Amino acid sequence: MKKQILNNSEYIIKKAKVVRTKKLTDLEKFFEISMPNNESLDHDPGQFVEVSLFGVGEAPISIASSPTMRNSFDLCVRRVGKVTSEMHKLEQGDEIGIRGPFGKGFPIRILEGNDLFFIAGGLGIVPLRSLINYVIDNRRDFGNVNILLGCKTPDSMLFGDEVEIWQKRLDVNFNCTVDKADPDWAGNVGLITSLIPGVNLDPDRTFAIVVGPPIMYKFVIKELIAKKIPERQIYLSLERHMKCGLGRCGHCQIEDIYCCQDGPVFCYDQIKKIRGAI
Amino acid sequence: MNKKDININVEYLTRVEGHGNIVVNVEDGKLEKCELQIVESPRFFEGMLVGRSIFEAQHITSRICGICACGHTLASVQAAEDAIGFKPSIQTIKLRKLLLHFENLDSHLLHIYLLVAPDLLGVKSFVPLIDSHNKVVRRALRMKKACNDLCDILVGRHVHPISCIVGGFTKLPKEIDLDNMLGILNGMLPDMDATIELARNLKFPDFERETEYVALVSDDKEYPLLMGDVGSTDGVRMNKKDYKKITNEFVVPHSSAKHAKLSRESYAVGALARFNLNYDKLHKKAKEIAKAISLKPKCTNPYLNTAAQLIECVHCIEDSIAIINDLKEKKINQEETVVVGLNEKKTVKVNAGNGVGAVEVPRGILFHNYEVDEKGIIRKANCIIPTSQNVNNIEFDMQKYVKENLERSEAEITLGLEMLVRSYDPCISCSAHMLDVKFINGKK
Amino acid sequence: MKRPKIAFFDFACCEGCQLQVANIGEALLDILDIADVVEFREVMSEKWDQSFDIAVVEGSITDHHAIERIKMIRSRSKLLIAYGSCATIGGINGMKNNFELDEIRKEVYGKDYKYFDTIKTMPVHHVVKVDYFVNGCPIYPPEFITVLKAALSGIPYDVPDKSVCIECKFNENICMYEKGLTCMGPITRAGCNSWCINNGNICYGCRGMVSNPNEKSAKDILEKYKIDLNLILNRINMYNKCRELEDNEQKRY
Amino acid sequence: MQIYKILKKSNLDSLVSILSKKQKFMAPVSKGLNKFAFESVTSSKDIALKYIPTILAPKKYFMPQYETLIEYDTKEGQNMKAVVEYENMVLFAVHTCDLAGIQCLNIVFSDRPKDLNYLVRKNKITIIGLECNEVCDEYSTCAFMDNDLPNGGYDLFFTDLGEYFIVHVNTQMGDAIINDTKLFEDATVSHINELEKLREKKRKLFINQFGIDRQKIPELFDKSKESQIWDDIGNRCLSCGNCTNVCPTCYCFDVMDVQNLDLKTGKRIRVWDSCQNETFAKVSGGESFREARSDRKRHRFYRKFKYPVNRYSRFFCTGCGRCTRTCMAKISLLETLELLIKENKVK
Ligand SMILES: Cc1cc2nc3c(=O)[nH]c(=O)nc-3n(C[C@H](O)[C@H](O)[C@H](O)COP(=O)(O)OP(=O)(O)OC[C@H]3O[C@@H](n4cnc5c(N)ncnc54)[C@H](O)[C@@H]3O)c2cc1C
Ligand code: SF4
Ligand code: SF4
Ligand code: SF4
Repeated sequence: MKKQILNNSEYIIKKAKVVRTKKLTDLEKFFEISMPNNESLDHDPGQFVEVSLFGVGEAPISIASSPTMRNSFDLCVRRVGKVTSEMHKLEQGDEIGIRGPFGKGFPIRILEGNDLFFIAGGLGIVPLRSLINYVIDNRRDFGNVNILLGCKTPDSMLFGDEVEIWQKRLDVNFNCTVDKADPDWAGNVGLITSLIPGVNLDPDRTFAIVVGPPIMYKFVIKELIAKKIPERQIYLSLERHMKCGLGRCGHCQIEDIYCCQDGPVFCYDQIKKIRGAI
Repeated sequence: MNKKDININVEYLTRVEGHGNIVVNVEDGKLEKCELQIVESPRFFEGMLVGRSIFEAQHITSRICGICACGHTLASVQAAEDAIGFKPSIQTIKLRKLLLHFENLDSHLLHIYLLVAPDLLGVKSFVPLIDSHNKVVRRALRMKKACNDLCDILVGRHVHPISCIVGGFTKLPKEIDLDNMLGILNGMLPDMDATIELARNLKFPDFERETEYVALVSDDKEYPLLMGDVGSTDGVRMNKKDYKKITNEFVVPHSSAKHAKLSRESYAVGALARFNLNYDKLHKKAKEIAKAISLKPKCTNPYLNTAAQLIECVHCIEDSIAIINDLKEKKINQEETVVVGLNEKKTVKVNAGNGVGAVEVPRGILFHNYEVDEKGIIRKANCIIPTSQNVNNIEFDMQKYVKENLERSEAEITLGLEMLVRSYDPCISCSAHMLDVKFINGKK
Repeated sequence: MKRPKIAFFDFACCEGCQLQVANIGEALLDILDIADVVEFREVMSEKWDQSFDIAVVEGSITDHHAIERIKMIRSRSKLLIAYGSCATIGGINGMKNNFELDEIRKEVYGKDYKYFDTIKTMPVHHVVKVDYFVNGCPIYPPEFITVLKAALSGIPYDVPDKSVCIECKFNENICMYEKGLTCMGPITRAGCNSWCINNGNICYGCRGMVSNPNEKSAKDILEKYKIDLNLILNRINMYNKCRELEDNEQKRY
Repeated sequence: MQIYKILKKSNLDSLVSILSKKQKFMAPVSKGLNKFAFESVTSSKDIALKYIPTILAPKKYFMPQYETLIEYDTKEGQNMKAVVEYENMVLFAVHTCDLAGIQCLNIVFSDRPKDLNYLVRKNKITIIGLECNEVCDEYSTCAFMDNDLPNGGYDLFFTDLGEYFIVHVNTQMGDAIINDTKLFEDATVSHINELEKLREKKRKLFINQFGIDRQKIPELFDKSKESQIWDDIGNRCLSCGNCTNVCPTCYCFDVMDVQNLDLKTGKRIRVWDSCQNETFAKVSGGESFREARSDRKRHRFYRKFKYPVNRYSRFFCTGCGRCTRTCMAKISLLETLELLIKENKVK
């Protein structure tokens, strides 16, 4: 067997550094990452990177920070398996591999000038944080902003301090709910879908942006359509098993689309007929 | 005589395959109790076989013991073929002999290096040897690996061989496989020389006990391992079918292994027994080694079983080379590859019957016996393992050893007994499982 | 980094898996380079009475004494690896559960059968928590090394949940069904590199069943071969008998 | 201009021996029971010139079962180099269906972003095709898929005409073999006429069993998403993955790291994976997006007859029949298509 070095292989990783970490909950940990020479990652909100740790593997992780943050970017990782567990051991100064960014993010040019309605369930807040912070950083380019947040319990809520800031802003309408409250919780209890009817919006100029666990979509979309938001104004991000991020390994395929390249952000209009998408 | 009390209680005797305890109790200088307790949890193989296809017998009984898996396989296949009335081909028999050599070689080397050598070099295990005798450890692992590779080529793997089944082999070695095996065997020769050198310098304890030795015997010139009648140094000779008259098994409460006796209170099987009965038929190089370390039949020092194993190693290597050269010359007939499975296609004709397999595996003669019906379903199964035949003999050795060494310290006696038991290379996994020396408190 | 301490233990089994570890040969010394083996009864006399980082356990639990022993081992060890079919799925020992216990004891030991304590065969995880599983009868050494490495680096290992056929095809074997034989490959977990079929034999299912086998279809296919259904059920049960305990009496840890 | 040459059968062995000295020479060999496999040979007597599709398709040389992508060393950080392991080889006697299979893979791996591992390896492989003079067996649907006649994708193409092979020279690599070995002669008109005659005869032998035109397939599949047939074959399927492994155009894979004993170095490899495995589309939250066997079976068929048509304008079934031959549950591609056609009354 002969061997040749490939300098342009798509599998080559870039060596990145962990700048800062923070434990968010028992399961989730936050990372700030910088690329070599503090190069900008140049991503769109909604895109993801493949995080690599040699000897363990790779995992696709959404970029949690706004592209307006130039010298570094954020990740938020839930510990579920090999790579994610190993990532949780990382501390400031450690090296990790990054490939990407991959995929299609949220269509900022289309969203500009319109009202936005963000709906995030659980870990869905991670990719949405990127867009929300972008919108807040460029607040004048967008119309009304509504944010609905749902999580299992109050202590599983991510980015609590930031959420508090969004909550306090006058130019953002914020509401959140938990499936199960604890004694300190004063807010809503119940499914996120129960909050949608109460939101005040102009369906014609509102774009809904939904990210959450797979089972959430069906119910949320039903409510949005009940609010007369046109299907082509609903965007969502799908999670699928992924290995290569290059549209080849087949794991993320839904009918003839590859979630890693054609997505993960899709317009509802585009995928509603696709079997197995929602 | 010294009127002391001795309580030895070695739980989980180490460096033997399986679990056993040694229990010695001397009160006022009188030996009250001296037992080798086999406390392995029983695994009920004979029971589990009933109602199963005879074509599964080998696969299951191989799992009696991972150390003698090839030996069990060969005994099982022989018994099964005997029971259903199938005659293996000459090529098959040659390949089985080869497999048996690999098995004996592998097991003997493991025993000599990893299990006995530490005692003789005065350390607890091979681990400290990694530093003190690194070359020896590396050589041991290398030789062990070589045996493994041989089995990998011949039967897929050493632990639970894959291709050796009732009817023949499911995969036959190709020309290149034969060459590779030859290469490995020839490559082992220098290491074998070094092993003999090492053994020459080891000191075995002086101890003798006259007993009866039992092994396969035959009338031809071949050192009988795979086939033959059963013979003993007390002049017994019987067909293997009469194995029950040889083993006369009985159960004792302190052991999950059954005990055995023949012409006297106990008998011994294993390398030393074979050496004592069939010395003349060893390969001439093996005989030279025997002379060099002055081992002669009939030797009655059980500690020297290890030396007999060493001599057999030489025999196995040399005879394996001869068998392979013969196979190369005659060319392997690949048409003989068998496809059997559960005999779905009835490729092997099955008659009802009762069959016995008797094979000289590393620790001595191993009997398998199956009774099958006309559909090839096992109705009754019995396996008599070398170690169970030896346990009784070991206990008599132990008693004599303790009586002769009463003046020594408990620690010295314990070590002497442990070494004695280990020299038999007892495979307790086989006999049930477990070995532990317990010197029970005598003042109960 | 502190060198992790590893200890090997065995319960009812043939000890073949220990031997497989010994068989790794000189590469074994590489492992000893990064970890301390503190107990390994088959080849070592040393005993270690303190706690250790990794306990590697072989064999099934078949008597009361074993239950106590395995609990003790678990309490002393940070991680526990069950290796070999006997430990991970009950394996061959599970066939015993086909019989009434007294009946089988009498069969083997005659009238003195009561001396021999026995209970239904259980894999280790029926009694204590197991962190890593290495299936196989015997274990496939490369997989054992992979798991050991995972344990040493503290990352999880998932036993492959696909069929032996996958690897069998990688090796371009002629399928046993095409030879007219029944094979356990389709419902057995991969990871052994289709060892048996590579050597001309059928798969006996030693690595346990995939998590969601299409048992009905598998039985349909096996039945087509016109052999006694009992023999086929026996074949499926050869290694997998203990699965029944999971649905009935016992819960997995 | 078409270039044809002649190779006398008596010269085949010289060809094999010359070429196999310079590089690996892979050809179909018999494994018994009418089973074949591409293996390395050094003499023409080991080659099975008359063979039905090998157990594994030649894709195993283009994207091996296990393939190193990266070698890493984490002693000081995440150091690595991307590599491709390859072998110079001649692949001999590739049937037209397998040539089509290789063409499909070429399209997939040349699509952006290009897969260099595949492309480098592919460039080291010289392909010599071999015409099928007869239909392999009842499982072949190559005529329906339009793969019974050569359609490019080779360097040389052999057609067995009794005493000699007529050889179509398609590329410079092919030309080089002709020039280097000096075993080939020029073809005359009569040789070419013989070839025409054979092809004429083949037209009668290689028939479309389905009675519909291939171009109707996408329409057929559009209508069949919710067909009961998927449930029926799903109930029988064992999810063993045999069908995807033997398929010449299945290319799904898994990526994983294999560590060396030192726990510091190792390699990242890619391994064939199968959409028939239950865990293939499972995500960490626990959802499996094709949990039902029927969904997985449907996915496999659509990945042959519908999705690639949308994406690459090409069917990814070559008609080789391997999936049907290998399936122990006797799930047949031919039967399934027939049932779909019947159910939808497509004409
Ligand atoms: C576009 C995208 C964005 C994501 N963003 C985030 C994020 O921001 N934060 C976060 O914590 N997680 C995110 N995930 C999920 C994350 O990729 C998986 O949790 C991770 O790959 C699991 O890897 P592992 O090695 O830890 O788990 P493994 O040990 O490999 O497996 C554990 C479980 O995870 C499943 N799984 C394995 N690989 C994947 C995969 N590539 N995608 C999904 N499930 C997988 C397995 O089937 C198994 O059930 C994202 C996934 C996708 C596809
Ligand atoms: S031989 Fe067994 S493991 Fe191999 S493909 Fe056939 S059924 Fe599967
Ligand atoms: S092929 Fe089957 S029986 Fe053989 S090792 Fe693999 S899983 Fe076990
Ligand atoms: S080969 Fe047959 S049984 Fe196996 S996955 Fe494919 S369709 Fe299912």
